[in-house]
Amino acid sequence: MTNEEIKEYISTLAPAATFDETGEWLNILVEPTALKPLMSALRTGKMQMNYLFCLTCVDFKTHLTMVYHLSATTHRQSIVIKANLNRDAPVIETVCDIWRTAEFLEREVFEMFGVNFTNHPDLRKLILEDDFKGFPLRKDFEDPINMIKL
Amino acid sequence: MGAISLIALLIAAIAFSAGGILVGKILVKGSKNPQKGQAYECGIPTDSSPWHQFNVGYYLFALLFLIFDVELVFLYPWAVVVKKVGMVALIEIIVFIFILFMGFLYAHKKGALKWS
Amino acid sequence: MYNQTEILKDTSELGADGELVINMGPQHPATHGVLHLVVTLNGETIKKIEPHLGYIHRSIEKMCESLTYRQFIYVTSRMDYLSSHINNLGCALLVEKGMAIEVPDRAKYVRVILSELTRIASHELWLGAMAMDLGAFTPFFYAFREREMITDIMEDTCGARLTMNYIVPGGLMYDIHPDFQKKVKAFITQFKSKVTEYEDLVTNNVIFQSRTKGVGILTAEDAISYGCTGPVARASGVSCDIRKLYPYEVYDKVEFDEVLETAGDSFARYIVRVKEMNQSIRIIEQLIDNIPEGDFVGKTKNVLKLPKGEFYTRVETARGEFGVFVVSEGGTTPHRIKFRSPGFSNLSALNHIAAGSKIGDLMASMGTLDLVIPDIDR
Amino acid sequence: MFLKEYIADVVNGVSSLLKGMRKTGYYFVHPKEIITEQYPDNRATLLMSERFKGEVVMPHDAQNEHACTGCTACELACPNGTIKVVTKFEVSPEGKKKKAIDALVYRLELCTMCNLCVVACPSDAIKMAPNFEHSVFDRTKLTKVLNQPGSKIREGIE
Amino acid sequence: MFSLEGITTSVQDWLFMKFNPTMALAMECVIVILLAISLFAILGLVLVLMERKVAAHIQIRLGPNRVGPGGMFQTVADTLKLIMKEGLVPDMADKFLFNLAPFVVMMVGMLLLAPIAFAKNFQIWDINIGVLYISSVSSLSVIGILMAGWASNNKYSLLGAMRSGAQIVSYELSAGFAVLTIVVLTGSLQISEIVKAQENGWWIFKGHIPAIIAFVLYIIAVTAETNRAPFDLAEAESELTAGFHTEYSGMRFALFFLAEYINIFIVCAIGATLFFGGWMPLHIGNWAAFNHIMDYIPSSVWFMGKTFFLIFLIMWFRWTFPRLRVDQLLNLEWKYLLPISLFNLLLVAIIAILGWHF
Repeated sequence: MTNEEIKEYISTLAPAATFDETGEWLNILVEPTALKPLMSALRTGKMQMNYLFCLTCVDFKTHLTMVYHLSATTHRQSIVIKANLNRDAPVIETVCDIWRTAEFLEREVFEMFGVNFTNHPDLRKLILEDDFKGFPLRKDFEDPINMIKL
Repeated sequence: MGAISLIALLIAAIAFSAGGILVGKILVKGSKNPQKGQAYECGIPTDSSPWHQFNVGYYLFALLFLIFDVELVFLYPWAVVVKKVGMVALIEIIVFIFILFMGFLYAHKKGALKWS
Repeated sequence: MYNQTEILKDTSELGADGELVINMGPQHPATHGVLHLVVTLNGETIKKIEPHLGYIHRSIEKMCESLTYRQFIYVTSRMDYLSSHINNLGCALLVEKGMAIEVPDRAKYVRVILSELTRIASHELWLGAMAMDLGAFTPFFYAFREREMITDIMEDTCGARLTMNYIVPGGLMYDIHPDFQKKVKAFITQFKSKVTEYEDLVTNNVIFQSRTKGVGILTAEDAISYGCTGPVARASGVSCDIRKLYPYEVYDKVEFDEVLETAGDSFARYIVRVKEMNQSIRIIEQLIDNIPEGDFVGKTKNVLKLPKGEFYTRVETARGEFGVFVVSEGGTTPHRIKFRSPGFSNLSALNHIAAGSKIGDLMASMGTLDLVIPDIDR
Repeated sequence: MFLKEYIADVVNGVSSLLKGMRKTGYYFVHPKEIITEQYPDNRATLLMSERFKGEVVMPHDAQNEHACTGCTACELACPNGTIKVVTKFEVSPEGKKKKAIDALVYRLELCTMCNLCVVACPSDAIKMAPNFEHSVFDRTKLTKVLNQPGSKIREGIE
Repeated sequence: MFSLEGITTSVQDWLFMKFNPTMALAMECVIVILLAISLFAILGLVLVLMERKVAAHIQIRLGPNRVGPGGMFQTVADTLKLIMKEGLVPDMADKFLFNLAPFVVMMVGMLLLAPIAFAKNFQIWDINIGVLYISSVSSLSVIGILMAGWASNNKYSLLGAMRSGAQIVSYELSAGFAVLTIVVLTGSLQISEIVKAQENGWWIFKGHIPAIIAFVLYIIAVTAETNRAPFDLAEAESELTAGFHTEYSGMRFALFFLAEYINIFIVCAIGATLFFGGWMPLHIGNWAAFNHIMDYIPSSVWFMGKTFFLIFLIMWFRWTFPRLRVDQLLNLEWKYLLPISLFNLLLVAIIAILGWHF
């Protein structure tokens, strides 16, 4: 499928999506509420995006952006789905019922960025201690004891 | 020496073990530390005691063993005399082992030998 | 005498069927590092495995945000320390891609040869450690003898045995050692003559086979869903070799097979790795005599600045697909960097493949997933 | 047939085990294959690769002169803040003020041996040395001053 | 030429000549105690060193080579270290059983020494049901292990002890059947009789097929019974850290460690006695000259040589094979070894009755 076809296809699924083709792959920015249905459709629909190879979050100081790198083992086309989240109360629906690898990746994002994944079966801290305060990978995180400023 | 040697050997065992532990006790001045008393579980404090009912898998083998071990003890006197008694002993033991083997096959069929 | 002992506790307070929760790790001989698994057992049967991570989490991603594009490469050596060279390569490729830096052919060839040597070294270590997990101590030493030759080659050329730090954006830090080709060839002969030992001691051993065959089965569908890559996924029949799918450096010029097995059990994962070592040897043999003369490093600017945007590269490490995702704001340091580590995804499949099997099977499943803890914790 | 398979199972199993035993037995009776290096004893003959990145050193020549100008390129190149260059102003006999190093502080415990400082150095004043026996009882001893006391910058290096 | 032959009788005669019978018996007991203790100590040191050297050479290493010439005193140093270590007892342990367990294990090892013929006429107690005695006493060792595992109040220990319980009792059966094979051929349970029956040929040669099968079964079974790799599930390092002795430290651990090696020695000594003729020299048919030369080698050397050969075999197994899984281990016993043992017993009975053995 060409990028145009993908754009068209996704526009039918998520009309509010915006596209960005400057990078290596097609970037699709969607509303957080529209993410889950779009993801389900991408997995089960004609795109057959069965391989989520990277799931992460980026802190842009004004907002958080969830980044999902999707690919398919059949036609090997990759797309990037993004969703901007409110920095103060980031909430997004989980995708770990679609790709099971997301379970751990979302737990990591949860503790590092404080993004709440609704309907996640087991949203606990995976890496940090349970009583850890703060979200280390956010830009405003300060730890005067363990962080050495060069 | 007769059976008294067993007592001597028992004394030897106790003396050896107790001697070793006592020498250690005398030589070593241990330090107190609450962590030393903890059970080892890869550095994580244990949360529950292992003393509770345990999976039956292990016990089945113990039960089976009991049956077979008793039969084995019966075989010892037979084994001593088998050469003298001759064919009769052989036939007897074939019958005996056949019955035993049937029991074994039954246990096998019942799945008692399969680890659950 | 027994008043301190409650001989049998009421089982009701311990969960159904006398379940036993046991901590494996962080100080456990089989977890090779500080992986902490909370295992729920029923007798000998595993009901659930829950990994607890973070014992050596250093937040490399955060560290990299304050390092320049020249510096951040070397931090990644310490993630998957067994494929440190390939990690470095992945980062360097990203910088080269982002800034369109031309890399001389000589550097490309050497990078690939060293990558494959690293892969063999990693698999050798894994083979020994995995056999040791299953109770066979001796193959460990045989595997290490061959691995030692590779580390010697690395020491000669890169100056380090484990964390190579040999790659700079644009090429190599310095030229290869004059003895490099000779030593690599000596290693290939040695490896080929000794590889039958693993067959005698491990592969064909009836105990080893019965310990691994049919144990920890991961279907192709699950492997994709769990994001497994590398030998773990290839043992399930998922074609996922980055070297074949998205060739980087000179992988499109060499002939090699992507090793695929279909069984998806521990034995298949074992076989895939052993065959992969042979394929790596094949790649090295094709390249070692053809290293072109020329510069070992391309021209780069003094200060590297990635243009604003998002970049993603992936390389095939010994454990699978290693991805580097960089969000650049145009400065000298990345705004956000994310390492997609193969071990993290492979670990997430552990509960799935080991639940319902015995404790002994856990060693086989965990061993063949080839977990390197710094790679998971990052 | 069941019995045939059963016997074949036993035979195959035993023969695979014997093969393994033959291999280990071979090594048991061939002590020449032993690869142990008697490390502290063979220190004299131990061959370290000259490229081995063990620690950063600053070579001094016979006149106790080094090539470091104190440009802090290494300090900037270092990812971990391992190197700290302390500069001073030296007054040459002609009365000209010249920047020179007072101390090049190197903290081995922070070093990742990435070689970036050596690459960055414009005057080849520092290099990696193949020393690997770094253990000390006190970690403050790992903080080293690389320039020798009383050393000077070599003539003609800017 | 030094031999232990006849020493026992001469010592006994001398004692009874000098002292009254009670006194003499007491003196004898003291001698036995001292001998047994020193044998234990020496065996422990030698076997541990041997294990480490065998392992090292198989693994293309040198092994211990720093303490003493060729590392000979390494195990002495290790023992000293273990003595100097504090013996910790977990707070939650059943302290009585925890302390008792190493004693039980040691007692079993010690009691098994009684019927072993170390050389011609050198036997502590030539009990007339020697083989049965060995079978019964050796099965007690599982109690010590279960005790240790249970009392530690540690999950690994308990799992290890449970495994070991299931394992040892299972393999006792095929060990017993293997021993029975020789009893059938000999017609006696007495160790001295069994040895004497092999005067002109060891059972492994004389009893041909069934004896060889029995020997293989015996070696496998005793490897399992002594918790050695590939059957070391009770202390499977990669699974249960150290199994039943996880919580033991210092001298108590040393006793378990020692008991393991003593047990190996004893089962190998019994194996050597049953299948390789104990202290009997190698005699081949009617080669009189050859037999005569063989007779010059002292009987104690013959005995020790055979025993250490078997010990080496067991060590060789350990450093070659991976560990079995617990269900496979029990499968091996109940699906392979036991049926084969039963069949072999019938075979040997036929051979013994028809006199087909040599």
